[in-house]
Amino acid sequence: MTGAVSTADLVTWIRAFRDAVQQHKEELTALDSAIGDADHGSNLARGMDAVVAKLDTVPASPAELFKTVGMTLVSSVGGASGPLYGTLFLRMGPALATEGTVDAAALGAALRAGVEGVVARGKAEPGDKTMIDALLPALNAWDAAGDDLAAAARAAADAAAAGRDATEPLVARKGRASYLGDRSAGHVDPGAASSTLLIEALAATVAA
Amino acid sequence: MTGAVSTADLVTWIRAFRDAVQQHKEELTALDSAIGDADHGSNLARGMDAVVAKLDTVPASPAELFKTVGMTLVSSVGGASGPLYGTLFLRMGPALATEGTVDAAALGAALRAGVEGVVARGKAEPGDKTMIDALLPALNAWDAAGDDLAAAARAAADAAAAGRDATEPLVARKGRASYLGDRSAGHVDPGAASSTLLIEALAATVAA
Amino acid sequence: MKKFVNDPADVLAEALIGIQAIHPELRIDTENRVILRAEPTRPGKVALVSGGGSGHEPMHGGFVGRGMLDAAAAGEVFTSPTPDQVLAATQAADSGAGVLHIVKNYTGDVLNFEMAAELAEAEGVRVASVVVADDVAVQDSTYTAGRRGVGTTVVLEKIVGALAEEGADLDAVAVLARRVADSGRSMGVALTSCTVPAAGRPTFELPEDEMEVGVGIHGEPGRSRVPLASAREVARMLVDPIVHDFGDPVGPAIVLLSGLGATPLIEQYLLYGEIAPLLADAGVDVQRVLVGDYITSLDMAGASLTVVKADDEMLRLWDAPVVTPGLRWGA
Amino acid sequence: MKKFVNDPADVLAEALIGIQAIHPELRIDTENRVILRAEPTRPGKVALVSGGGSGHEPMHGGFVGRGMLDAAAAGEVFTSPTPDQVLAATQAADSGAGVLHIVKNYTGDVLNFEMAAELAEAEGVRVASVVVADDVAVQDSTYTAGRRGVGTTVVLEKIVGALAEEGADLDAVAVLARRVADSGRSMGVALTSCTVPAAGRPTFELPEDEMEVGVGIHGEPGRSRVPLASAREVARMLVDPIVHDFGDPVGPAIVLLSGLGATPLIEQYLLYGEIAPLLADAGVDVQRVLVGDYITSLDMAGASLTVVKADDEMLRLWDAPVVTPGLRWGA
Ligand SMILES: Nc1ncnc2c1ncn2[C@@H]1O[C@H](COP(=O)(O)OP(=O)(O)O)[C@@H](O)[C@H]1O
Ligand SMILES: Nc1ncnc2c1ncn2[C@@H]1O[C@H](COP(=O)(O)OP(=O)(O)O)[C@@H](O)[C@H]1O
Ligand SMILES: [Mg+2]
Ligand SMILES: [Mg+2]
Ligand SMILES: [Mg+2]
Ligand SMILES: [Mg+2]
Repeated sequence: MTGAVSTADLVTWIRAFRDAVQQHKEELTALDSAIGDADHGSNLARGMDAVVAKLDTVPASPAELFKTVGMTLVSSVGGASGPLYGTLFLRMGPALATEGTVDAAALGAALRAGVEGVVARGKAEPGDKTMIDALLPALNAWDAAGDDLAAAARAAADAAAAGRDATEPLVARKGRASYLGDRSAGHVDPGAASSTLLIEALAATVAA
Repeated sequence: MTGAVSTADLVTWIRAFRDAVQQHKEELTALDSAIGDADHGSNLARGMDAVVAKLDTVPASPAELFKTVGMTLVSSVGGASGPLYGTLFLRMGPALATEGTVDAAALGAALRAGVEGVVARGKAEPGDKTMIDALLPALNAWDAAGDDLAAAARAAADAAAAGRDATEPLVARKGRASYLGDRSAGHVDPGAASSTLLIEALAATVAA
Repeated sequence: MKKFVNDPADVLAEALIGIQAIHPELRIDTENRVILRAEPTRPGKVALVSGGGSGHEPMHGGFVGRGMLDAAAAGEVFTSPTPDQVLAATQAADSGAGVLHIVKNYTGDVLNFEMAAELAEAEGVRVASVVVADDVAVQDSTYTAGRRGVGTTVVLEKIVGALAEEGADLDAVAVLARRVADSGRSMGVALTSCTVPAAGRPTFELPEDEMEVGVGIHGEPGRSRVPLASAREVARMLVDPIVHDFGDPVGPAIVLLSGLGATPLIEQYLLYGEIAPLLADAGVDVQRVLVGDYITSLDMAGASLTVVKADDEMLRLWDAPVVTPGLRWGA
Repeated sequence: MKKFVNDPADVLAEALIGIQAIHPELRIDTENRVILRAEPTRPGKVALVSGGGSGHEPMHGGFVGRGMLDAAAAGEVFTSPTPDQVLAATQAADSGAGVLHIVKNYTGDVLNFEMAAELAEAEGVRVASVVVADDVAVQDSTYTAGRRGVGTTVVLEKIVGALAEEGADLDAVAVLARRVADSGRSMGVALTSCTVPAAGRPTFELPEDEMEVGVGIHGEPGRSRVPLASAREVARMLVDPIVHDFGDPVGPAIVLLSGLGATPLIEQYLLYGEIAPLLADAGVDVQRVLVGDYITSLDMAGASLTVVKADDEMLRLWDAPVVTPGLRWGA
């Protein structure tokens, strides 16, 4: 699994993300307690459980898979993260071929379409202290890493983690944390933390 | 002040009782928290403050004094203890001459009339874990002590204290503590505690 | 103590100022701490007067208005009102047709209303009394103070208030009142203690993993302390003793589930969702139901369930219009 | 966590079961978690649809009924409903005359309602939206998510519901809705945190001697944490920022003081007693006032004050009959 992934591999990624969310559920909720409303962990866990429940049979193509993931997240998560994560996947699907495997460039393009969708929906800019602050650096690192899928994913995951950590000192300008004004500084953004889990799960999957 | 007390002495007693109630207010409320509704201290304190506010001029006679005390307690305390303490004093007045000083026998008779009034109103029997369990032994000790006022009051106060302590193991059958059934055992009755303060204040006053 | 108060000694007086500002349709006698309808009692109408310690809002002042009470005497927090207060309420409410005193069975309430009734009758006011003693958590006995009065009071005030509004005389009003009082049973549970403002600390300590079953609405400890249970189990702890106490099948009934002050509506909804099937299983045919804060215990977290056996007359009167801060329909 | 719950994951589903048992005049779509009037929307009547996270009861489900909402979508606790839910509510409520979405300004609510509106319009339903953003605790700015929506929502649902009941068309309904939304300001304070059932512990820690000023109704921390203050001082902390934000003299207004879930009515009365004179001093001419639990934050102790500038039309519509679990008068 160096150059390309099959739909089944992508399902493995999605399952790994669900496991990571479950494992870090309390941590995500604790982050959301500090600057939000204490539900980000349970929101995403509920959504990813719903997603995995739909993946007993592997979808026909990556496009199909991402459509299922996106629709399920939209219809089961709610909150801010539901439409945003939902949009991420809903936009990834159409960017991919409906058959065969997916290489680094294709997956990078799909991710870009997804993240652009998130920006279009949520109107967040870099530095607003949102999931964008993990996703955008990840994307840029991916593109810079070149053709090797595992290397691209690894670079993206590291960049996401760095982006996540960099949200800590920021004053939030979007989402619920923005109500806190200056008091939002000093806490990592929960959505940036969960997005990092997503990219990290991808890196782990393609490295396996 | 060995044989008899004046109205002014009796006012001193009432003031001393107010002071004792204020001093033990939290303690009385704590006792009432355990087996009641956490207001006995503030109830009596409110009532005795109202009483003392009416005693700037010394009443014409003991009868007058006790009427004022009783009426004021009835109209300012509320709860179970308001009508009961009120009745105690309202019944003491008519038992006394309207002039001159009061000796041990006369004060004993007045107390008896008062306590009988409490029993008539509240229908409590000895051992029901109420103020009666301090007041009745006090009365009996008073009568047994003979003519000396200070000795009678001292004996009554000691008997009240013993009666109060003896309420601890009892299961309440009257008042709010009765709702607790067996769980009322193991706590001193708040009304027995405040009644003991009343008789103790008298003993201290006539000993002075 | 985390409360919206100034000096704890002023809680009642200041709450009454707020009630007056909120409810121009009520009149507050600040000196006597009596809450009245702004309109005097219609001549010929029997007046309903209740009252009790404060801290149970909306009861009783919140049930003053057309179709329910004519006046309520507000005692200090958890302290029954004095005879003077009840007398003032009685005299102000009487139109000449007499007054029904609705008394919850607590020693203090009974004694103070008793004295007030004596005083009122000496002033020429006809007074009848009904005592509500519906709390099945308390063992009943002629040797004790008997059962406490809880939620049946609210149901009684509504039903009997409607009868009085129709122009029934004092005897008829009192007869119905006693019938409703006899038809009700209640049971409560607390998850936390309340804090009396003047005391400044919780009346009792309840560990994080325990609850009080059979608690009183003045923070009197309950009959037993048990491990914290699920809503499903709590529902059973409330329903079973009530049904058992009725003995015979209950049939048609009015049901009230009241939060005790700090329990939010979502939990009350959920709890009632567990109670409803248990009542049905036990033969209680719920004809009308109220869920919300009707008879509270300051900031106690908990709930109290009341079931009142109801015949057709009681249901008809229940449905009659009522316009009070706490209950309103039909107008 | 001391709550009447079973499995925290089932809180919403089980609360809906309770609501259905209590309110036969409502219909619950359990699959979509939508609360509807039992009677379908009258042909020609514009439907009002709202919704949001649960935990704010009686809002929104408790405001479904004649004269107010036609349907409410109930999200998980503190989580805005999904587009599917809002779509289901919208389609079920539409009589053909179109649907007004009443949305509180939280990113989640706005995004989910936006997606739902797109989906509904694709299905041929005309949708207009109004966003309530009245919380003056939040600094407003085009670069941020803007202000939160709080108590003005309730006032808006009542007033605009009455207009829809009169048969106004979607445009007129939407215009009035935006006018009411623009006329309201709110400010809240918390004495304790709430506890989200799924989280199992308080969202924030608040020492015994501190309070959060400007707290959100989802337990979002406020703008500042200050020493615990008297009701008199708290009243000023609520009134001043609202009056200041209005700038111009307010004049006639509808005022709502809502408890946040664990604050008993007696404290709300007392607090309003302090608020009323401050409002008068500031030129707010209080024409109508509601005090009680209308928009809550689970078991948070605290209160939220809302002032809505009201013209004659708004007052007339406010007084029109309303028959919902949470607000009822005139019928
Ligand atoms: N406008 C936005 N654009 C991008 N991400 C956002 C935006 N608003 C919020 N988020 C992300 O959503 C996360 C919160 O998700 P969640 O807690 O599930 O929703 P809610 O705030 O509705 O409770 C934030 O940590 C942030 O990363
Ligand atoms: N029937 C009664 N007869 C005599 N004393 C009683 C009776 N009922 C209660 N008491 C006394 O009253 C005390 C409680 O007074 P208090 O707390 O002021 O009233 P409440 O119980 O109404 O809150 C009890 O401790 C008890 O001594
Ligand atoms: Mg959140
Ligand atoms: Mg007491
Ligand atoms: Mg008391
Ligand atoms: Mg949320």
